[in-house]
Amino acid sequence: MDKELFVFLIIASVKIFIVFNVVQVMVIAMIWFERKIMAHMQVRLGPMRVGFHGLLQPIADGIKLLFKEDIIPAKAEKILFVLAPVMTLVPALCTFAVIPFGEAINIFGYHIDMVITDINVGILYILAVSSMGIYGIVMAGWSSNNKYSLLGGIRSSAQMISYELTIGLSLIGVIMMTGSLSMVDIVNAQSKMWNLVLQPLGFIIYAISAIAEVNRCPFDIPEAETELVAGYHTEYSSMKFSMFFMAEYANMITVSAIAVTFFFGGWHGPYLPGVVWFMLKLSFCLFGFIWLRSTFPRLRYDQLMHFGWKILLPLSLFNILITGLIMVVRGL
Amino acid sequence: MLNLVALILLFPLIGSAMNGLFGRRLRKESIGYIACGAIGLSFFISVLVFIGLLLLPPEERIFEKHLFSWIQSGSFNAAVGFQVDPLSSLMILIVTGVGFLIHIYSMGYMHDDKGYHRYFSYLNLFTFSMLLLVLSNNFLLMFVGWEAVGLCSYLLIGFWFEKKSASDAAKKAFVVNRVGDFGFALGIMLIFLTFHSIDFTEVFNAASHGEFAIGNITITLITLLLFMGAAGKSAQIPLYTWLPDAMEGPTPVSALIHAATMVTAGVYMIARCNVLYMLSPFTMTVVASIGATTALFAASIGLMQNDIKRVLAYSTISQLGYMFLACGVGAFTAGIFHLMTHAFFKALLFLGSGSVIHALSGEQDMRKMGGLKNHIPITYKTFLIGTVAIAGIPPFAGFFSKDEILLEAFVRGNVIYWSIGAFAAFLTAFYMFRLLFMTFHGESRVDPHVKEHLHESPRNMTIPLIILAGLSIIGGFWGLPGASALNHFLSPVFGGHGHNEMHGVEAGAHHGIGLPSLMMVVSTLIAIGGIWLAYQMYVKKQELPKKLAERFALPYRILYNKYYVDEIYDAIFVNPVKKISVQLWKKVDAMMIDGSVNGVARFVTGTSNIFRFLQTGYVRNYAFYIVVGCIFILILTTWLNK
Amino acid sequence: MITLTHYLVLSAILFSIGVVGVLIRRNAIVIFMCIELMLNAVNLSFVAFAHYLHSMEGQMFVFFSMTVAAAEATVGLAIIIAIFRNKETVNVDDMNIMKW
Amino acid sequence: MEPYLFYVMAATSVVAALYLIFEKNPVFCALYLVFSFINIAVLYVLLEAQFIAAVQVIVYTGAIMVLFLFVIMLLMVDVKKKQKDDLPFQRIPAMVMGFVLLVVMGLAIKSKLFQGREGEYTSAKVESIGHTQLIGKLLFTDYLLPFEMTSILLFVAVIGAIILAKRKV
Repeated sequence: MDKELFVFLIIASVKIFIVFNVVQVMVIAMIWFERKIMAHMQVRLGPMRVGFHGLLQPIADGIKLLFKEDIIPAKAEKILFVLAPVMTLVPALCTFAVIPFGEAINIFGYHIDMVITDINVGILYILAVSSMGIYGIVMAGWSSNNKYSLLGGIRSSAQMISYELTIGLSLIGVIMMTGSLSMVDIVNAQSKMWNLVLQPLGFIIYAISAIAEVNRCPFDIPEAETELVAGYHTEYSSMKFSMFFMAEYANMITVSAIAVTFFFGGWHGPYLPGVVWFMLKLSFCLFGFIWLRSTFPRLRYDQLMHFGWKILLPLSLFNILITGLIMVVRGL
Repeated sequence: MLNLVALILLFPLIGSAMNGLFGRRLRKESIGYIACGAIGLSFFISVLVFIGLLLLPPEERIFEKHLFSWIQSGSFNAAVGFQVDPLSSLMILIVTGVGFLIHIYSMGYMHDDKGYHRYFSYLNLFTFSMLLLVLSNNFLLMFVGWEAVGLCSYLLIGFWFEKKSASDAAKKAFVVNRVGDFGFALGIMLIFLTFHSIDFTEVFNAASHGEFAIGNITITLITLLLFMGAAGKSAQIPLYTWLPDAMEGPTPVSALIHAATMVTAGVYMIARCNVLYMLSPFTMTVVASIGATTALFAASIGLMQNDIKRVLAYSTISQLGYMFLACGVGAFTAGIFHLMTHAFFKALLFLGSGSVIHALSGEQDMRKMGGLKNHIPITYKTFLIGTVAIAGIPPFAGFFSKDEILLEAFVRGNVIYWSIGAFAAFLTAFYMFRLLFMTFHGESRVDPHVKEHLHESPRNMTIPLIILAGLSIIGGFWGLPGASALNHFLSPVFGGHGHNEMHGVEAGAHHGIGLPSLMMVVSTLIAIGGIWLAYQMYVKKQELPKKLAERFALPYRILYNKYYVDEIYDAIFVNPVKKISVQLWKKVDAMMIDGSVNGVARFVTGTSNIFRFLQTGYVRNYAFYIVVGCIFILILTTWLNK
Repeated sequence: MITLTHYLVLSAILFSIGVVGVLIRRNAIVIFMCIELMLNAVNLSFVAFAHYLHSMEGQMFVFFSMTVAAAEATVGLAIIIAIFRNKETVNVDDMNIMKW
Repeated sequence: MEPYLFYVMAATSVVAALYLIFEKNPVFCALYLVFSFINIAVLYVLLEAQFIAAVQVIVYTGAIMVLFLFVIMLLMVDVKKKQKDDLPFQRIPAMVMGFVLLVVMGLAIKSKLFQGREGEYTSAKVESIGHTQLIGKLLFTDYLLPFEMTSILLFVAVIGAIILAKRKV
């Protein structure tokens, strides 16, 4: 094993370790933030007991979930029942591999990109991996051997498939202008101007579909408590449940990171280091999620599907058309 | 203007297509207007074409329009092209002009028929076909028109096909015509073999430049075969039997097709081929003899018929006989002249009879008519004009043309032709006035029930009658002896043969001016004699016919039954053919052909019964076979590649 | 070193497995999956050829064959649903009325 | 490292495929197939066809197989019910034939039957142009007609699927 490869492995491992842990921490922080922000928006206090203003509440929750009894229904398909949360969580975490979160730096004479790996089909990788997450949900719904779970799982996957399409199409405008599928290239192309200015329609479509894609309010139909008893994770408890929970938040972070990368100029920003800018923008996006959740009522399932197929999809195609036309006219 | 000639054909075709395809959805008025408009436009353009032809100097009055090449096979070459010359221009005027009047008449006559659009579609199609026949510049295209008019005739005779007699009559007309058409087709083939062309111009040029001696056996054969076709279409002995039966069709159809236009196709064709006919004296003799015989024969049958339309039908056959007589003696102009005048007055007579039938709510038997002249005055007056015209009283149209034919028959032929023709003219005058007297004069024998509804026909029926009556009066002056504008007009077509360009009237001049005048006087006297006799028998002494019938029972019965020709034909041709066909059907068709076909099928069934067990219905089974096949192919490919 | 032959053999193995699957399974949907597997085996050999022959044609073909596979899957599954609606089964052995 | 990766991926995909054809439960069948597809996608990456690999995952696992799962879940109300087998005698011959087919194909491969012309796109050249860019360029120049035709095909398939799956046909 030569030295180059060795160094590469070391650096990659370190990067993976850091990113993984940051995401975990962010998930935990998100849980607290969400509860607090929503509480304040609804003019209540939220968790206050554990730690300062309930800061340690997520830890307490985590411990509680860890130590609860792990129940597997008797008629469930056991292997899949166990595998399903993993199948949901792993893709959610894998997507971070291609998201650039800061400027390249030089340490000990080694050039280190602030991205785990820059592959030239980055966005396709993200779409591919995130499409795998559907399996976890479908499997969870099916293996529980519970009709509510099954319906929730099918609904959820139908919704995700539908909106995945719009997500992909809404990003094409940016890809066309950049001329590359690599996330790093896309970020670098925005050093002067954010794509948000150039692709406002694309961003709006992306934002809506992303919310639907991660099953967040107002598109949280798969887990609609009132009609489906919490959907695909009805039968889950303990650590498996927490994995679904983490996957949902991880997915939120992923789509926010994509939004930052594609529309908000990635880590570019004045004065502060790139990583800080990236985290700030990411936080803003995540705040948006919470804000929406506490503002909008839930849509009906058919409304959701109609909206996705009949409005967003044509709009995103229109966006591509307009982008292409402008590019042709400007001779780009 | 001459370039418009294709439009003449186009309008009726479009009209026919429109009525045929969409007529079901159109209103009756629109159907009528479309059909009449199509013919009207066609007539208008025909007039333009005619004027265009007149503007040319006489010797250049031949115009060909080549549309496209139709069949090309080796040396055989048939084009779709039209020829406008004096003869065809005259024909298109007659066809479209008379056709137009009859279309208008039909709008009234057929008004309550449920096949209204079908009728007009056929009628337009007929006009198209007839125009195609007379305008074509080669034999094959002419044959197409020839067959197409036969088809339309079939369709229109069998128009009321629910009636068995009508559909039988249609079939009869078709089959009998087929016999003639067979000869015509053979003639065309022989023409191609002989001249290596079927183009009129080329054939006639070759024929008139002395390559063939007079009496050439091939030419004789060709002309005889063509005459066979003409006899079929123009209802000459022995192929005339279909025409009386054709009266099963609507009366305007009888007027248009079976009196004025289609049946004259044979005459037209012989006139068109005059160059060939002049080369074959034998054929000419045959034509003249058959024409004369038919004229007399049909007239004699006409004496005893009681159906108003049948009398007219036999009269038509008889008049066609005159035309053939004229052609047979080489007086083509006289034949065409009579064709024209006959078109006028026979159309008039038929339409008049239609009006009578209309007034009597469908009654056709003259024994149930009588005394109608005050009830339907316009019909009576116009019918009278037509009758006088056909009887040959000067100065009506029929007189001049018939007189010219008789004169020519005398001058160019012999006394026998003349005397037959003269006797037939006497009979014509007699039976036509018999018809007139029985229908319009004397006591009314009309069913009292029908009598209450007696009414004159509507205007769109009477106006064509009046116009045709006018034409019947003045139509003859065009061919007035001495002046003879028609003669000069047609001379580019008929004047070309070197050996016999002596025209009858001019020939008559050699005999001194006295002969034509004498002839006129004689024929007028003959006609008046016929009328007088008819008056005596059917107005003065009405018991006389019955007495005569009892006195001469046998001749009466023979005439009444039309010489038993139909029965003889049945015995000689129809029944044996039927018997043979039955045998063929039972022995050859049912046993041999069906047997072999069924045998093949049975063999297939038998073997399939064995192989069908391979067909299990299981997809996986089939897939297995596919895999086996793939393996086999793969092995083969690999092995072959080594 | 991995050569073209390695990939072709792998492709052949997968293809044969697909064939056997079509022949022995009775569930129409599983048969369908086996067909997809066969398609993928062929795609794999296409890409392998493209790589080892330095040509893009193979990859282009894969692109198109994937499109066809997608179209085929939609229509095929729709047909299976229609059949299920009529016969209450997706067992291909129950669909054997097309025989003597 | 590449050879090991190849062997691992090849082995797992073959095993997954075998499970696919011998597994009773169609849901597991689908999952094994997905697994096999992902392995093949990895092989595509090894073959320097990243774009195809990504599309493989997106189209096959992300769309087609999810569709299969849907249909299975909608239709397999009772997956454990024993299904009737009208052709039990075909099992052994089928496997034998599959093996024969494999052998014959192996022979065909060994006989170098499949030889192609060397193309112009070497790894270095593809790298310099960019793999995705190259595919895009070819798709919209040399392969424009087939590309348009696949769009028509998809369109027809969509309509066909809707018509077929409608309640009342």
